[in-house]
Amino acid sequence: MKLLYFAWVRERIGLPEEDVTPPAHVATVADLIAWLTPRSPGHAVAFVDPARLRAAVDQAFVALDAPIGEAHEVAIFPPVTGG
Amino acid sequence: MKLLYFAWVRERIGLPEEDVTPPAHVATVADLIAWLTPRSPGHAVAFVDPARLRAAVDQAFVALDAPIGEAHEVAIFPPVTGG
Amino acid sequence: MIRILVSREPIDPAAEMAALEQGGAVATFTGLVRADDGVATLELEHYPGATEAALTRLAEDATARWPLAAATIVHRVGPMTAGERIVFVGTCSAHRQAALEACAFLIDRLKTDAPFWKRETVGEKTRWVEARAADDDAAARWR
Amino acid sequence: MIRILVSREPIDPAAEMAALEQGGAVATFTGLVRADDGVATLELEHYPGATEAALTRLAEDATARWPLAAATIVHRVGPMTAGERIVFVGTCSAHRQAALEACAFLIDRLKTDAPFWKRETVGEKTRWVEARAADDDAAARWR
Repeated sequence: MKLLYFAWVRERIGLPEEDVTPPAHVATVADLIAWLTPRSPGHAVAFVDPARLRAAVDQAFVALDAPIGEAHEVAIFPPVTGG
Repeated sequence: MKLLYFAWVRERIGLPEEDVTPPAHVATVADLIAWLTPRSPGHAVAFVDPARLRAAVDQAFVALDAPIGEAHEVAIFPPVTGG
Repeated sequence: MIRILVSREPIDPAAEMAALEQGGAVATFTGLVRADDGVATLELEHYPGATEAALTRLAEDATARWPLAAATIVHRVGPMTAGERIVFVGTCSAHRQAALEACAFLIDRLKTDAPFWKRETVGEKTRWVEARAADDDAAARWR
Repeated sequence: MIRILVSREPIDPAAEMAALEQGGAVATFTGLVRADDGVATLELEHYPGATEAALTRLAEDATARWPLAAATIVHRVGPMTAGERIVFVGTCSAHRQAALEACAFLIDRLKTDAPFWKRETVGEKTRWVEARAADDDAAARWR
């Protein structure tokens, strides 16, 4: 599964993307975030407050309780600020 | 008093403007229109249905029951259709 | 900054937009001579002097109601053909909603409050365009 | 006709407006980098692929809700300076209210539904711009 990070999530983690293979119990985006948190100090800082995070599964915006299923690409980022 | 006519009011009367001196009993725009109506066949056709007319007194839009007072310029025209 | 122009010359929206860019948000509306219904030409008559005064009042109303950095109303008069620009209104504000609302206000109110009259030629026939009740309703929602 | 463009190049509103003129009423909104607050530069990051898909969906939503002849969304990405154009949205319809409402809809929803992130530099300091609750409220009124 390909993970993409944007804005301060990317900066805190120090990576724009990475490939991971989460275990079977990681069913939702929230599960994925919890599973990623201990991966590095940067992940821990980026994911300290999940309420400030948004996500897209295979490029569709979803709530954090959405299932990740067989997703190829999950993106995690702050609330958007375009326009 | 200078009268100005626009759009089909001007076309029906056949004049863009004229100078008139209404008698004292002509107090409102509606009075003025009634007084002008017999002035020519063109005036009669232009003013046959006062509900279709709008007016400005000294360049300010007014209702037909507005007083003309000491006005220098009264304009009579159809509802506007700009924009 | 208020800009009012009533002119027989074609409207240049690029120049008007550039002049409006005095803050974070610019909204514009452009009205064109409709190409449908077989309308070949349109002639715009107006009330010189009173027109400019009415448009200035309208722009002043808008700047009193919304925090605008700029408001522009440009209206063409005289003969024009299908697809040409009749009217351009634009607003600039630090705030997006102010710019958008004031722009809608300007064009809605211009339709009922400014002394312009359209005469259109369709085929061989020439007719004065009738005022629309929908325009009165649109203007009324700002009162 | 839907036009979506995400680009590092400056936005050309004159060309965009000309392309929109496919009916009687054209409404536009342009967002500029604010020159106040001492913001010197702005950097726009986005989610390539997903951005274009989100903007296309948004324009399709607008054409489903209003009778539009054209809808355009152009968004700049990369670095830019105060006064430069960040975003241009425009609509064209035979109907004035449809063009105006759809234009407001596009910019309101773009603020919450498209994956862009702004990082601004004020003096020596760089910070990610925080999302605004007012933008969520503005977007919510179209749901």
